[in-house]
Amino acid sequence: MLGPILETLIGGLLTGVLYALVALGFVLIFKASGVFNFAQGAMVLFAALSVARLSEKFPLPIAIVLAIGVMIVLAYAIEFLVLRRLVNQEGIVLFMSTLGVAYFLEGFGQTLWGSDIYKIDLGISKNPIFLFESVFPGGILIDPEEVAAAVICAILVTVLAVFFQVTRVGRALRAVADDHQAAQSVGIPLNYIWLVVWATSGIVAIAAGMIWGSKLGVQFSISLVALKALPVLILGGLTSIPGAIVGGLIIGAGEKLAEILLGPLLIRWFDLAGGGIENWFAYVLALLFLLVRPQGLFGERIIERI
Amino acid sequence: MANEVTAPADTFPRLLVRNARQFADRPAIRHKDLGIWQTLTWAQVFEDVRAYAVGLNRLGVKRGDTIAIVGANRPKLYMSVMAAQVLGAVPVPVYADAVADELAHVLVHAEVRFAAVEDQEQVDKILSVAERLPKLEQMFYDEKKGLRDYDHGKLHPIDELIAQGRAVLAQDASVSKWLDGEIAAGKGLDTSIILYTSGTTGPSKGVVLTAKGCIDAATDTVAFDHLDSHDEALAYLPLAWVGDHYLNYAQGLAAGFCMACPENAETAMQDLKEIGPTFYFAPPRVFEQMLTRVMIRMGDAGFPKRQLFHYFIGVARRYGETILNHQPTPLVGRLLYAVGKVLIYGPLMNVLGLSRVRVAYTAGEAIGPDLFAFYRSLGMNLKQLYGQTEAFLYVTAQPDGQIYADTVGPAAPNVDIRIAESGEVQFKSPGMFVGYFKDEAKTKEAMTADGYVKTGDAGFFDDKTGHLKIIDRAKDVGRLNDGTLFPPKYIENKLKFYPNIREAVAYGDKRDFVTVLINIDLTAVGSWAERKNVVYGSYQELAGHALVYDMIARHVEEMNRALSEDKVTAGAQIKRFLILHKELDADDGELTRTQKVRRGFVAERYAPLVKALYDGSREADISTEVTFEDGRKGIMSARVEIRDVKTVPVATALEKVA
Amino acid sequence: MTRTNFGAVLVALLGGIAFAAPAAAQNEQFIPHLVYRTGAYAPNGIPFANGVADYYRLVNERDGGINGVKIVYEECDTGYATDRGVECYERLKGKGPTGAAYFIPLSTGITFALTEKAPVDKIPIISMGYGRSESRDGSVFQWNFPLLGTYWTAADILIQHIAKIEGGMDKLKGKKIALVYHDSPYGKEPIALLTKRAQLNGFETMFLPVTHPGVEQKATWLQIRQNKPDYVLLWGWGVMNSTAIKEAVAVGYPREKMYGVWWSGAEPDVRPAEDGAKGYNAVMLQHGAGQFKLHEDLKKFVYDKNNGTAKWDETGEILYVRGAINGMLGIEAIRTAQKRFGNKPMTGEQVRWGIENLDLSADRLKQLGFEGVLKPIKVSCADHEGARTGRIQTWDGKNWKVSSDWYTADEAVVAPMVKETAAKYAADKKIAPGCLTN
Amino acid sequence: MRAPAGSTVAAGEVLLSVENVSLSFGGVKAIQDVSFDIRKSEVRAIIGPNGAGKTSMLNVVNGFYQPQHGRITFKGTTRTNMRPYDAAHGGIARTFQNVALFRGMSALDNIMAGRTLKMHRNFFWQILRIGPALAEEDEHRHRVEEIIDFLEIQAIRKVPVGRLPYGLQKRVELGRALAMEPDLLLLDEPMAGMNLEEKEDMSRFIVDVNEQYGTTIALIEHDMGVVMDLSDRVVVLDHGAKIADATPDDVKRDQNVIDAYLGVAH
Amino acid sequence: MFYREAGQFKTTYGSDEAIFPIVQDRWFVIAAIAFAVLVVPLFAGQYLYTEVLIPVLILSLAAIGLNILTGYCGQLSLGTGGFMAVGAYAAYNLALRVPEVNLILVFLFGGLMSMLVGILFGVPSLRIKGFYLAVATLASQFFLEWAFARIKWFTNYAPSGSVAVGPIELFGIPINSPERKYLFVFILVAVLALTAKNLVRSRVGRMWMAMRDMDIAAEIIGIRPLHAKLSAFAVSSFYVGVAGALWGFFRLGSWEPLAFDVNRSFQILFMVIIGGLSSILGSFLGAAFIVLVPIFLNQLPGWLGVGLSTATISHLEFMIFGAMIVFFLIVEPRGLARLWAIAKEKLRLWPFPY
Repeated sequence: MLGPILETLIGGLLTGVLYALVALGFVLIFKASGVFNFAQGAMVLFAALSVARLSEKFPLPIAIVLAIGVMIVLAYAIEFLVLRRLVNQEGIVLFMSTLGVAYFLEGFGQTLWGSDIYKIDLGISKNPIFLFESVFPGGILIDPEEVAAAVICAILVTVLAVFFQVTRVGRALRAVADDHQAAQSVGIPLNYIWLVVWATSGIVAIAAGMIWGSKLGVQFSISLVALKALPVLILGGLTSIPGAIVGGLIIGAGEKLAEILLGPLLIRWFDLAGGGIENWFAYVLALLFLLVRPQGLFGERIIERI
Repeated sequence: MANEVTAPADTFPRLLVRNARQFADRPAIRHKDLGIWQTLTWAQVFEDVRAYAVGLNRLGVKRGDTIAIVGANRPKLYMSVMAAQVLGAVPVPVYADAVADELAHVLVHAEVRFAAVEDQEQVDKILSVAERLPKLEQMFYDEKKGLRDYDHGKLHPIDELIAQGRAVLAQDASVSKWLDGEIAAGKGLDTSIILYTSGTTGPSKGVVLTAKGCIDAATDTVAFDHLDSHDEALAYLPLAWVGDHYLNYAQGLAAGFCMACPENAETAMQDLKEIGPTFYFAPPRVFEQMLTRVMIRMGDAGFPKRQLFHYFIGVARRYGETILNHQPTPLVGRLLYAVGKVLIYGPLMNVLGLSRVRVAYTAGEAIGPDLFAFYRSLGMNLKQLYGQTEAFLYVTAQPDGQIYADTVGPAAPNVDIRIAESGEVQFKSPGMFVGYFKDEAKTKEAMTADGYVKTGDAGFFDDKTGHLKIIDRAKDVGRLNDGTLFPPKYIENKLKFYPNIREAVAYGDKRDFVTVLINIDLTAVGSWAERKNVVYGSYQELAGHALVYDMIARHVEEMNRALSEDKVTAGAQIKRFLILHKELDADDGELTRTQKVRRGFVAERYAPLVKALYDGSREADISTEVTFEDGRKGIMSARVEIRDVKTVPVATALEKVA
Repeated sequence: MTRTNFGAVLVALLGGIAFAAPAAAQNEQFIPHLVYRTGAYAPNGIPFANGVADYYRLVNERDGGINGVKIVYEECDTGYATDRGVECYERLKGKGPTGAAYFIPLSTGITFALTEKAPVDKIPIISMGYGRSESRDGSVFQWNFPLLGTYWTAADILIQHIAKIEGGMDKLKGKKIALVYHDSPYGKEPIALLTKRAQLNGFETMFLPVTHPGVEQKATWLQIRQNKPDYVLLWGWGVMNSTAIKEAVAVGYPREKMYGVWWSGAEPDVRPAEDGAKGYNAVMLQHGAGQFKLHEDLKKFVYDKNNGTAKWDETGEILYVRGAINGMLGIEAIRTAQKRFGNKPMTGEQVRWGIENLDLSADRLKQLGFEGVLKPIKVSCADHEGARTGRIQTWDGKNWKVSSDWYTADEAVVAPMVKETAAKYAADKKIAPGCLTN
Repeated sequence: MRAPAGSTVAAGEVLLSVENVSLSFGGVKAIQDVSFDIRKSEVRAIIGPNGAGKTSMLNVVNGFYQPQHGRITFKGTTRTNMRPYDAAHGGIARTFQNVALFRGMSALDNIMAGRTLKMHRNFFWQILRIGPALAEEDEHRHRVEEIIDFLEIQAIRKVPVGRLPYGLQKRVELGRALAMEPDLLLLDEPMAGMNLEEKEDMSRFIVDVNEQYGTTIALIEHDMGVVMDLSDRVVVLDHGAKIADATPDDVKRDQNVIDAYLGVAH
Repeated sequence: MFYREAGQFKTTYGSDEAIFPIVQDRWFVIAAIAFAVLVVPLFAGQYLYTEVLIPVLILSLAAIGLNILTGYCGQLSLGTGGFMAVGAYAAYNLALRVPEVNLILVFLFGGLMSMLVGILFGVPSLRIKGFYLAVATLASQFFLEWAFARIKWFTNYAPSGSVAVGPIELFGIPINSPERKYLFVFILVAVLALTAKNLVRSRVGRMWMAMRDMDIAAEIIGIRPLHAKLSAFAVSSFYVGVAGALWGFFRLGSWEPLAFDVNRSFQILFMVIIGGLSSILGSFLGAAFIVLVPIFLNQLPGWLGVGLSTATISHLEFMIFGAMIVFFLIVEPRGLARLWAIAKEKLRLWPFPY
């Protein structure tokens, strides 16, 4: 039994990295602008479609560069057309506006790029690797695609961390995250910072979109992976980049293990028509966790002052 | 209004008895209190007043005593008046915003033994001059707040008196009988009330009025305007003013209509909107401010709406009055007016709280013809009356259908008017006073030998209409050094018809030419300044602004043209003017409590300015003592610019007219 | 609190506008066309929709309509969502001079919902290869026509094929067959038959639901890897199919042991997996991929006039062909009805009669250009399915290749199930079973 | 508005006593071993320089913070672990230094909300809004209107509080606290940020509340003039510790207090 | 413009606190009700009933439910679809297993079950706030969706997992025609909307709003968070549950859990926000907007005679819908109800601009 569990764990952790990648986009934006960006899923779809369709005409690296340009233009459009006009509104209003943006992007992306299935070929082998075949019967299965995703994610996080810590923009960004008004009063241009985070988050979306796209084929359903990132977010804390990573790992591993271990038990006990518990399990896991730590794993402690 | 068979309803208590019977369940007094309009029916009012009277009597109030009534329009204070009259005592209402000194003067002069007051503020005011009021025995108050720890030996909540009275009445049937006796004992010719004049000239005088006179006059005008128990009036005028006592109290009792007391001064406008009175009185100043606000608010409306508004106001100006007067009007006019009524007039009147008004009056000073026409054209039956405290208000009133902006109407019912040699208007009326309280001399002065009352106003009967026209105070009408007639009030009023001009004081008597001091209207000019991007920090700064001067100068020139068109006034054109650096204020004695200008006082106070107006200076310095809102005093200095204005040569003007 | 009704007023106004559409010409047959060209299932919905539309266009261009009655069709995008499908149905059902001829929902969920509505509105539902399996009982489901095969038929054929590979029905004993299904009524349909078959033939089953839209199958396939079923049946749609094949690749499950239903056996399902899909099988709804006789006409009358809805290269795709077949069946039903009721636009009720009496012989099919694509179909009140045969096809990395003989579902197994389930439905719904005669 | 009922403490007796209370956040000691009492019907001021722990003290009294040490006895009951709503049930009301009104509601509704505890009709009556529920609503509206009258805020009763100027917001907040008919009213800097006139008004209201309804008041205030005028006794805190507890006059002369205010190093 | 408020003064608290204190509003409402009940049936076709009126009314009810929770009590929830499912399945099972129960009780039962589940899932709100709570409520959404797909008893062991309701009748009158369904739904929704309005303007409503506006201050005036939040969850879920049952019975007839998926939750949330938070009227306006706009957009090209492909129309629909949401939020973040209120205020002040 250990073999399968280990294998599930590893598979779950690797999937978790993918969740983390999407969650990262959420966190970046929430941290810097307080916007709970529900359009992140649509952005991933849009990014993936851009890369896929552009790569039909150009070599992949050029397609990626072009797609980055597209995402920056998109970020600018969102900042200029939406966010700038909703400054100082309540969180829920901003949240709703991103839902609107999500709708728009889903329609716009499909109009612009088409609604068929498109391919992104990262050139990674799809065939599984089996490790420790001598120790466990059948070995431990590793998906090279997911390993690649994990590596990309690690690189991206490192780059982002460096970006945040070292560059001037990064510092400004952190200042904005801490206190909008204060940051503005010391002359940090808020609009510019928002543009930067939305663009950054767009680039993260490209990474996520490419990996998911290469896994699933680029099509509409990619936008739904955003839903998978939500429990990761609250588990890790809405404002924490490490939280997104760790949360992703916990959720990924937790839900897969639950499906494999708990699912069959539930089916037996309650005579269910099949398992499929991983969908809600991630949320329930996150929920239970929040009951202990309402601000998430790495979220800033909520201090009530009166 | 059928009189009681048993006893003629020639006293207010007996009118109350009648109303309690006839209109028992109809509302008598409303009061916005605790968030809603608390309503008392005539029966309830009567019941409370009886109890109150008993309570007062136990404190020693008896026939002939005077009771000061100090406070805002509150049911309990009106009931105090009624209760006093039930006992045959004489209520003496005092202006609530009178300073302690003025208050003391009235209380001393009227020899009051009792005072019914509104709240802690008035109690404090009276206590602050207590040593001057040895005769004052007891005070009754309406609002308990803050009075808990006062010495209650001489202080009683009105509620408590009513409760005591009620208890006594319940226990002792003989008291009730005695009370009926007291009501029956009242005579129509007894003094019903003493109203102190606001004192435009000198200290105020107590005008003594009889019950019968009051009631006769009120009954006449109630019939004149077809008021009945279904009408509703907002009691917001000062309690001590003859207008309130006549229009609301006397007419209310005579017609049995309901008077509604606002919650407090801050909410009066809102309360007006809520109540939507059917009978409304306001001095021209209020109508003028209302119109100014309408225009300012409309100025901020969007372009299409503004156009719509002005178009339909134009329609109303063309057809509104003829329709109101039931004169022949072209069909297209009627149709357009009907549309305008739906789109503009109806809603506008509604927002102003005037949509239910059947009869509205204005009086006190001349009303601008435009202003007057504006309200009438919107369908409001606004009329003018001319009156005096000494007449118990009405001397003339405009009957429906005979309304002219420049006259005050024919004599009110049963009023006899004549014009004296000197041009002074004199009258005899049912409500006319019996004399000034404790002032034989003044009384004599005010009456002619044959019993006519001298109004002190100059006027004449218009040839065309037969209506009375008032020009000015008889003593104020002067002559320039060249002999030209100089009616200052006439000039001032004409100037004040400009929304930007709030107050004007004209000088010219025994001088070479006419000059004016002008007060700008902060609301109107402020709004104008905002549109023109004129920056200002204070009233003073705005008043001294060159652009403001330019604008006012244009008004004055226009006014000169108008004056030049009339033979009588063509010589009285304005040559120079200045804009005062501060608003004229009753607290500084520049205005009366009824907001009339005290021209003489102003001339003294601003003597350097008046001098400069005639010595050709371009500017003049002035420093005056002012009273701030919290009562502190300070000195205000300013340098005021003086402007010359073009006048129209008389000859040319007359040619043009010809 | 009904200030609300402002909303209702608004609605009424808008609704009024909705009805102000211009009246259609009298000699037109209106056919609503429910499609999904958007959303998660668009890649599968588009070719199907194109096939149907092109067939209608072909009939109009080539024959000038059905016996002179022009076909007017209107698309309505359902996005594969039941409520939007119902909205489309309600909007389109009354259009045209005679109302909607029939509906092709292309969604089991929508079919379920319309099943409740069709008898009231008297409009037949053609659900070729989907919908309720028991709806082939025309005495209860008088308005449903799951032509050419139900899911029970599909499942039965697959079991027969597996048995054949194993060497006979008795060899199934002890085998483990997993069903990876789309977690919706569609995916759940075969469970009943597989359960019954498992009892009969002694194999073990394993049911693994995949939540809509099916991009998340990692745990499912890890379970398969750990439980090592002998065969995996795939009842997916849209992205779920390609994801399943990819995940199978990722866990190293042999594709040769995977059998899809006919909705899991089209090009968009295998193409994204590329080489990984090689060896994957699916049951055919009779027809396979590739252009055939019909395409000559399509080219001549539609595509050469630049009037086609798809790209020419795509007209040989399985779902496109299936669309064309759907179009053809509908048109032929109308034609059948016209034989009885005259050459004019048919009402839904008349079309229903036409479908129920549809009899496409081999000759007729050849005439229509479907030779070798379809076998003869004969519908009757007792049998709204009309035919229940199928073959297996295998993806060779480039193309679908037919890899088996014809199978026919075993009536001994399926018929009693249909009878029992339909009877239960009739009881629940208080329907008195019986055949309609017109 | 009535004088609070059900209180068993007579005027002049101890209503609330705080004994040896200490409170710390992490390592920061906000309150160190403070004891004092509040007598029925008095106006008790708590003063001290910034950061002296005054607000923390109020927070402890009304259950927002749980002290690590010490006892608090209110109306004869010593409480252990208590939440703010328990304090409210017990008869403690308060206002906040930074106005804590319900910004989405009108002034009237804010004050009505203060009567939540006094209203008892259940859900179903409220759904139907007939009979007893309506009578109850009317009765409490009447009470609330009396408070509005008392605080002279008639003109703004239906204005959403967010739109009101600061001074009026403070008044509404006081109204909400009064609506609870508390035995003990805690006022946290009721005059902070007000102009002279508003301060005078507020002082008048505080005195009136105390006199008219006999409400016991504990007050934090910076304006020494106000404190000296209003209060009967004063507690002085500095750096979380009590440095004086006496009448206003005595406190004024207390050297410790003078030092604390002048910032003499400890 | 139509208001003549002068003279409409209030002499009792009851009239001062009436839902429609202005006479003209009362007439308008009465006319609207009369129109909906008497006039609509004269001209409405089936499409208008089943695709416009009934859905708008039912979803309005769900939106009222969510509005109570999110708008009045400030607890953002994305689990509305799940609670609707509870209502629908509970009602289905009661009607199935105890067929003699009155239809109204069936719906109330749906609401009550949903209420119980709502209370259960409301417990975390005592600890969790804001977006954390919103995401946490998705747990209930996904769990419930899953439960109804998996637990066979709920679907009466239907092999397809889809359930269908039989003929519906009330007091022996079959509710089979769209018109009858509409009238039934209309009356039920009207009554429930009225009760909701009563609740939110009473003590309970103030308690919720206090909790929403400032929870600390709410506690200090004696409101227990437990009581306030859970009661909001309970009432909200009740409404949502009844709406779910109505949706199942009157709109769908047969359904599967997918009918109550997370998109439904978002749809209702859209209604609440576009309609206006903390406004019962807004719930109706929002529902009408969200239901009508797609229908309208879908048909618009046809009316305009623009030949667009179905796919383009669908994509455009997405884009326009998204853009409209953003547009509305920019123009008036407080929703249609706020716009309505502004319009009404303008009419009251007409001809003045303020």
